[in-house]
Amino acid sequence: MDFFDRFAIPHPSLAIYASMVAIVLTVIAIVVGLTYFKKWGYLWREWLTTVDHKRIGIMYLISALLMLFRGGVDALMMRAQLAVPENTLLDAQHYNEVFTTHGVVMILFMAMPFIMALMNFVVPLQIGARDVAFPRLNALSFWLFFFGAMLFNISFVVGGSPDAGWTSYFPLAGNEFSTSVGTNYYMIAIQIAGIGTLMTGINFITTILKMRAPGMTLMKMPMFTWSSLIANVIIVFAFPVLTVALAMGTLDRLFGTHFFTTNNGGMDMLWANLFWVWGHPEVYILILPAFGIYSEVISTFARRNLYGYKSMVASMVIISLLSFLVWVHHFFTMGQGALTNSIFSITTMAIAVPTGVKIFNWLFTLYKGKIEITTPMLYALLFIPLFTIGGVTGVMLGMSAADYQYHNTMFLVAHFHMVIIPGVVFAMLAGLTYYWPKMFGFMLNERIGKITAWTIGISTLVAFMPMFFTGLDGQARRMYTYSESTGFGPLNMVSFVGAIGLAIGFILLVYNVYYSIRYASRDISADPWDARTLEWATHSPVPEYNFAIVPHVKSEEALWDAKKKRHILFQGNYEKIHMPNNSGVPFIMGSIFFIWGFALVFSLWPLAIIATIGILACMAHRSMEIDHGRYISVKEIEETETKLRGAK
Amino acid sequence: MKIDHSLPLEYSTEENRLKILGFWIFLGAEIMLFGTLFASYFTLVDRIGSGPSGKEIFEITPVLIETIVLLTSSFTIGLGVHAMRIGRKKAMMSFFVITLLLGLVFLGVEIFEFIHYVHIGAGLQTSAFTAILLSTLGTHGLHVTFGLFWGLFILLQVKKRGLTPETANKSFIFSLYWHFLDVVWIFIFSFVYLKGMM
Amino acid sequence: MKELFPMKQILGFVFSLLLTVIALAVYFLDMSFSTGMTILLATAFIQAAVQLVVFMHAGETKDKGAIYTNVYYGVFIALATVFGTLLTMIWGYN
Amino acid sequence: MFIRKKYYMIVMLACDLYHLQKIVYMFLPSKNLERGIDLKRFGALLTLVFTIITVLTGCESLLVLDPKGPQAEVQANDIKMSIYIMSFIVLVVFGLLAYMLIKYRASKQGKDYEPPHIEGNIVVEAICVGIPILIVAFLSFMSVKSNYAVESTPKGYENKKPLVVYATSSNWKWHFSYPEENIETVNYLYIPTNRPIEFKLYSHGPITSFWIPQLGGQKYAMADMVTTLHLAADVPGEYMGRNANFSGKGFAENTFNVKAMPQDEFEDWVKEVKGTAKPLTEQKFNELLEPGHLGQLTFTGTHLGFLPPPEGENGGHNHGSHNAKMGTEKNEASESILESEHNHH
Repeated sequence: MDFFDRFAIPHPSLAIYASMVAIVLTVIAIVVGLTYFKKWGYLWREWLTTVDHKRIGIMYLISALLMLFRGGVDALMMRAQLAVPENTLLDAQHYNEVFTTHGVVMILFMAMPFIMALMNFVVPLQIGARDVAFPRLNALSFWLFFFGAMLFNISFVVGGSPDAGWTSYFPLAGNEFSTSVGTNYYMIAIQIAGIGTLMTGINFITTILKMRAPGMTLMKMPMFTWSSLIANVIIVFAFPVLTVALAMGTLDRLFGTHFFTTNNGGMDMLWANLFWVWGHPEVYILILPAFGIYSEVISTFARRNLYGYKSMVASMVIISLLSFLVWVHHFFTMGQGALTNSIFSITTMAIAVPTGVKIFNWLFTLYKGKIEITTPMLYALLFIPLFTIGGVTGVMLGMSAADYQYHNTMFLVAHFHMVIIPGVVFAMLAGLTYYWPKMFGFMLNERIGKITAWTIGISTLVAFMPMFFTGLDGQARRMYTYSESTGFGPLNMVSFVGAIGLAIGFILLVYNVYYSIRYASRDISADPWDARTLEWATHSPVPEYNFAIVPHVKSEEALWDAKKKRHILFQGNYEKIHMPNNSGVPFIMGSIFFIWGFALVFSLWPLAIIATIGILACMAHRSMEIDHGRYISVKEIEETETKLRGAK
Repeated sequence: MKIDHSLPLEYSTEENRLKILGFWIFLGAEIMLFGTLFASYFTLVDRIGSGPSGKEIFEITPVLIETIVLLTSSFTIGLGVHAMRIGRKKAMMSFFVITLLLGLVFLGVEIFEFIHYVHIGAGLQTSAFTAILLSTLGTHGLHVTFGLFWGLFILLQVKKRGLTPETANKSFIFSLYWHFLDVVWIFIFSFVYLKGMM
Repeated sequence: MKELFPMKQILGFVFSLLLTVIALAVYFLDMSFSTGMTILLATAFIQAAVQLVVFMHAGETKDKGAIYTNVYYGVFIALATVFGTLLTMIWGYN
Repeated sequence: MFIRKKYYMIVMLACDLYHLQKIVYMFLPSKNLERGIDLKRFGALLTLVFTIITVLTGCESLLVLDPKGPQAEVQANDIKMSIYIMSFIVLVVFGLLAYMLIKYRASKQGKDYEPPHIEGNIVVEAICVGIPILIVAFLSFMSVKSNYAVESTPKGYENKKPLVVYATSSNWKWHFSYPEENIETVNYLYIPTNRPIEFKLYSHGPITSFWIPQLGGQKYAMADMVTTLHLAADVPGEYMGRNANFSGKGFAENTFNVKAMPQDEFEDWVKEVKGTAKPLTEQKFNELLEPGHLGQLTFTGTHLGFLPPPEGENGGHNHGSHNAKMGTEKNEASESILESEHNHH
């Protein structure tokens, strides 16, 4: 029985047992459902083995939405616990687990895949490519992310969740003070997902640099593609740092090394340092593609070209470099002296300049426009004021002397939520609504969409504005409770109300999807928003080869100028199209990585060795494999095109 | 598949060009990986706890052997790629075999070195310094080990399938990888060993 | 046989051996820490450049702009990380 | 009184929401927009901004903005100044956004109005870059200045001899050692007013952050090095102090009380402690280090003698062995202490 004891939850509760039952039931339901409807083959052929960037994008999207709800429930539990003083809904241990998983899930398993989803789906379409540079690698990236996320999530029911915060500072996260396997999950699950992200970065840089349609020079790329390029550059240079930090953390926990311990020369703050060397660029990995989405949406619905294209690009390049030079502002209070703090304080505030340029460019894009407020536009318009609040408080936090007072308080929590929710989440919801017709061939309901946007927008304000005040009043973050005499109660109750509002907003989002699936018209054009860039020049939904004829681009708003200036996008006749073959290897490799990770979490060495061999075998197979892809014949293209045009 | 005959075989198709650029970008990530290891190494180098310092355990002979061997292997694989470009399959394979053998020698010496460290009480768990030392060297060593297997698979393919756009492409990318490991070693040699023994 | 040994590569190899020998001076000769570090920094980065240009053919295609940007970017960020870390973790406390 | 202040703020927030609602109307699709209503809407926006400013000025009573010492005052002034500058920026952005939205709505444009193609304008963009650069430069200057101020002996206190207090944390307590007075307290801190205090911070476990909001900002206490925090209290009184950095299960209750009093009262207290408290032995101190919560305790002598802080030759570079014995205890081990001592503080 000793062997099985390690898998038990060290600190169980009713919620966890209920989740176990729910997970088992869900799995059974899925298996039975797939068998009953004879969908195993379909699932395998069309989804699990796919290398199509659009399908991979959609799978990212589904995962992100699932994780959004997981992280959202965590958030609700936290706000409920803090709604009144000395609440006993959660105890300290559970609260710690909840805020840890909330952070990790929201940043790494919600925001990241959401961005990956839009990047995957949109970028190749926007540059007129057939697929990404390495479709097979792209599938592997997804499956590594997916299985990393799954590994992290099973910590809830097997072995115990991590409880040292999403920043997982050592020595608290070390063996000395974290005895459960929770932090092992953290180290290894993020490692697996991180490797996938790194490969995505390489893949997309190559794609964007080498696979643009003829005529599309770098300075004619749509802004979302630019932002994706820059974000992926940051990924490529930031994620290796995380890889190293996590590997060191893993060695500390599993092999008893002394990188971050309190003895034998270990240096706990080195973890914090490396974590933030990655962690700060990570913020920009999230926010830049979001900025890209806003640029597309605002320009489309202001019916105008994007103001200051060049300064937009320049500001992103500058942000990408600066993002690597500011990380110390996450621990100004470590005591590294006034000189170091001054340097990083200045670099931090300097980032506000290029960011400000972007805000002003969006505002000037509205100038002399013909503004139409659709759901995506509404998100963008809500984003500008809310994000400005989040942004300027960021500048305030950048003043290191004052940061001694903000650090570790709810003020900080308010700041980064006011940046990430309007900045990233609104953008993703805007992107989701905007690209939904391209993905699925019908539009989401505008009325419900707008109500959702308003609910989420106002609730964000209600949930997070009070935290600025409680923070300045001395409420530290991550406290599972507080006494009544502190006076934090009422404002926390307001936050809780906001959190419920956010929950309602996201439920409305789901309802909108359901409603639109049932009632929305399937009879939409390829370009329902009257948009400006290339992705709207092909059919909705998009055929697997994206464009029957490779488009020729003459301006940065290829489709708009095709519509207005009669530029001709598609010239010539159909030619046979080379496409990559599907492959089951990425999925299998991902599964083996899952087993490998699980084995490491629980120190099951024989299994870990077998899994390692399995991974190497997959790579060897890939090395020896001959796969020249396949061709889609002209006849097939003609058939598809006729069919899609018929549906118009 | 369009083959552009004006370019060397490894660049001759679009897919090949994509792969080479993609690999360069991967090497950018590797620069950062080793950069982080170096940052950690320099931070922890004096934190020896109750264990030995670098000065006490480093020895010049094995390090010199490793350096010369790896430099030479980088040279031979360069010759291998040159031979491949002039279409000399046999010569190319010989150079690759020599490269891999030199890599094997390097690895042997490094393993010997590791055993020696552990033997004199500088194991992975001794102190922060020994941990980061062995991790930095180990990461490089693992890269070499991986390279040996990878190179072997490529050799097999060249032998079986001849010099095709695919095999040439793989060989070229492998050579990039191998040169990069040499560059990393130069930094280890300079800033771990020589600086430590200075 | 001769065509298998192009001059450029042989010179590159000899040069890198030479750089190694120069670097070894810091071990065999007695010198101050700063002199030693200067020599090591110089030899290591020149050596890396030799590998990059002579052996890795970094500049031979149309993509050389992307390749060099990539390498410079990586080196810049790596150096920023190394020195920023040292500044924060060690030098700042003096 | 404490709580009433919060309710006042909620009312203000509610006002905000009311105004916000008005602005919401601007965005909702409506058919007959008249010019008069626009002005009203703009008025609503201005009211909102003013409300925000009122709320912010009502913030004086928040702990951080109610400083009782020179360092906290430097920081509070920085914070207030940056709030004002940032409100100005927010105002500009909100104003521009409102203007664009009111003026360039599609419903206000002619049916065949074609928005022009505008690439950008050097002058406008120079302003958009220039003004933020000026603001950032100014804030940087202020930041650097305050930085050096809070990292050194408080201004006006340079000539006074500082009181050195070693504040060390262990799961989940604070130990205050007064080496000169040779006494030690747990979870409470007495300090003299009008005298600089030099806190030497380190931790017997996870990283913690020493924070007394009304006296000054926080700083980390870590296991392998000693950090220094310069504070001073101008006004006698009781202040809240806590660990602000998450350190595990008992983090929320990881607080301490600070009492600032005139020098002579402080000296009386020291005397009293010396007369009444028990000496701190190594064995007793190891007991104290067990994870859990304790009430307030007082001892003569300090633990610095038998467990030297990680500075000087015991510092980060070569330290090691002495710390090894701590922290190996499981958090679980002293659940009982956690329970039984819960009511003390």
